[in-house]
Amino acid sequence: MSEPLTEPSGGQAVGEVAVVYAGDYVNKMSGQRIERECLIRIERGCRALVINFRDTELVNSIGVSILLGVIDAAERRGARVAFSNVSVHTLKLFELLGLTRLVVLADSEEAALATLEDFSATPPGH
Amino acid sequence: MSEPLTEPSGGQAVGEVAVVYAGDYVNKMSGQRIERECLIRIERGCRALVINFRDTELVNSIGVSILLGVIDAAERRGARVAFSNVSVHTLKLFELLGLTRLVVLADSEEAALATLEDFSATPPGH
Amino acid sequence: EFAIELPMSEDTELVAAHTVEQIARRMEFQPEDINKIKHALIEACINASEHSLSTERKIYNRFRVEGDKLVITVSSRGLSLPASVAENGAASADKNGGAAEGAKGRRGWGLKLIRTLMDDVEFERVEDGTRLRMTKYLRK
Amino acid sequence: EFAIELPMSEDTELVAAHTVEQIARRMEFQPEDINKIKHALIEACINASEHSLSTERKIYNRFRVEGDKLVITVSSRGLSLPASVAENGAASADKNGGAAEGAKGRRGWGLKLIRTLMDDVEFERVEDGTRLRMTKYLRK
Ligand SMILES: Nc1ncnc2c1ncn2[C@@H]1O[C@H](COP(=O)(O)OP(=O)(O)O)[C@@H](O)[C@H]1O
Ligand SMILES: Nc1ncnc2c1ncn2[C@@H]1O[C@H](COP(=O)(O)OP(=O)(O)O)[C@@H](O)[C@H]1O
Repeated sequence: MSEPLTEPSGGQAVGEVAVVYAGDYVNKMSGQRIERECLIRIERGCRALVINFRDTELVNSIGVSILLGVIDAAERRGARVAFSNVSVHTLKLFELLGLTRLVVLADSEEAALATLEDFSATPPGH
Repeated sequence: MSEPLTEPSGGQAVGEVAVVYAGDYVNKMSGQRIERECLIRIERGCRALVINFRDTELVNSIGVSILLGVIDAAERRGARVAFSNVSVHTLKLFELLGLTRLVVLADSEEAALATLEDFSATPPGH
Repeated sequence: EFAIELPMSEDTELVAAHTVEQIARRMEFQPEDINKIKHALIEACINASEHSLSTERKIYNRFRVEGDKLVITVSSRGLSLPASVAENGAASADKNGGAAEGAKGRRGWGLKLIRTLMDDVEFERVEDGTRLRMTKYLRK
Repeated sequence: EFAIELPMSEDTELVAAHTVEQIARRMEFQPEDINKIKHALIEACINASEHSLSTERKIYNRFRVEGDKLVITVSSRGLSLPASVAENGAASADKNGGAAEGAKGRRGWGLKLIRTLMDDVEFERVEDGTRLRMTKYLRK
């Protein structure tokens, strides 16, 4: 299974939006990799995260529970999460398990970034 | 397995070049379909045939023996055969089993057509 | 009828998923339904790994093509436990193999998902272990 | 170790090919070698269907990951015949299931191909039938 890649790599300034790529199969192992990537970004002060599912064929139920943990952690730190490029099958799964109510959904990474950048530009507490 | 498609469909004038598409898996059944398509074209007076392997993932040994039958039949009627868009794996197989010496190989259907049209323009016996 | 036997370890459920994908394609299931079947099988294999208390750590899948339906059984050998004991088994399995930190208490979706993805689902405790039987009908 | 059981009928060898593809991917074989393994397995399954005289019409494949190699066995139950009788068996099998019209006498490539595609190949006549064992080494 491919490693999720983060772009841009390297340090993130406060207020920036990070993009994390989910692999082809989001299970426990690759889910935890996504979780780590996201938590690092949030620790570094990212105000918003895009998880891009362009390569994802399947997310299993353990993967979903890990994604919920990421959304939780982001919420607690005041960061927002968007999902982009979600396939039809995975979108139905996320709807069924209540994830779609908790994240911004966007067809493309660009659309997700545009939405989140508005949010990330607003200083905390406003 | 998908049906091989012939283009242009419908009748073929004498001297024309026909294109037959191989399916994703060339085994006994789909090989026989290709064979039928090719024999019909040759009966109708085609002087040259292109078999396009763009969709082909695998040709098994029964498929190869059927393709050899097609090449034989074409030869007996003075028609020439070209293979286009052959994958690296299948090309090695065709080399190993001696098919590449018997056909025109072309990277694309266009290149195959260009080569064969020269041939097909020459009247028989010249 | 096709059958496949998998070791219980990281990602082996994907092997089963690719096997059933090809069987479902031969039957000419719609791509959407092929996804559902693959996903249900993955959840069933994960459940077998996490909950079956199998000592040989093997999963047995059978795929039977019956006219317009595909019947899949997922079994593993191991103690067949009464539901209450099985709950403990599940709880302790979660400690090693369960959900990620921060997502505790969010499991319990496996069977629910399988029921949504497939047409008929029966979960049986058989003599030498547990067996899940699930069926998908071919929609034309 | 993984195992798969297939009925002998049109195209079932593709199911086995997709199963081994996924196993070989997990082992991180190169795409080129994955193609070779799939193709060798397809030829081995076709041979089992055509030549094994199995009455139950089933093929048993085992895939064993041993360090840096993948060992595949393809077996079928059926009479284990001396070579001379087996030749007749092959000839009569060809009448129903063999090569296409116009390509007679062009068979006999199955084992040759398997030997080219795999690293080690052993064809054994075992007590309850025949077994082909083939090995591919992981190239880094
Ligand atoms: N293959 C199985 N063998 C034994 N028990 C099982 C099996 N599958 C499910 N169960 C039981 O059913 C319960 C519910 O399963 P499920 O809905 O998949 O939730 P989860 O796996 O997240 O606990 C499990 O906690 C377990 O007790
Ligand atoms: N699985 C098998 N069971 C019994 N005999 C076999 C098997 N595979 C191959 N053989 C024997 O080996 C011969 C050569 O096989 P092969 O090279 O694949 O050629 P072909 O299948 O085209 O005849 C066959 O004709 C048959 O007699």
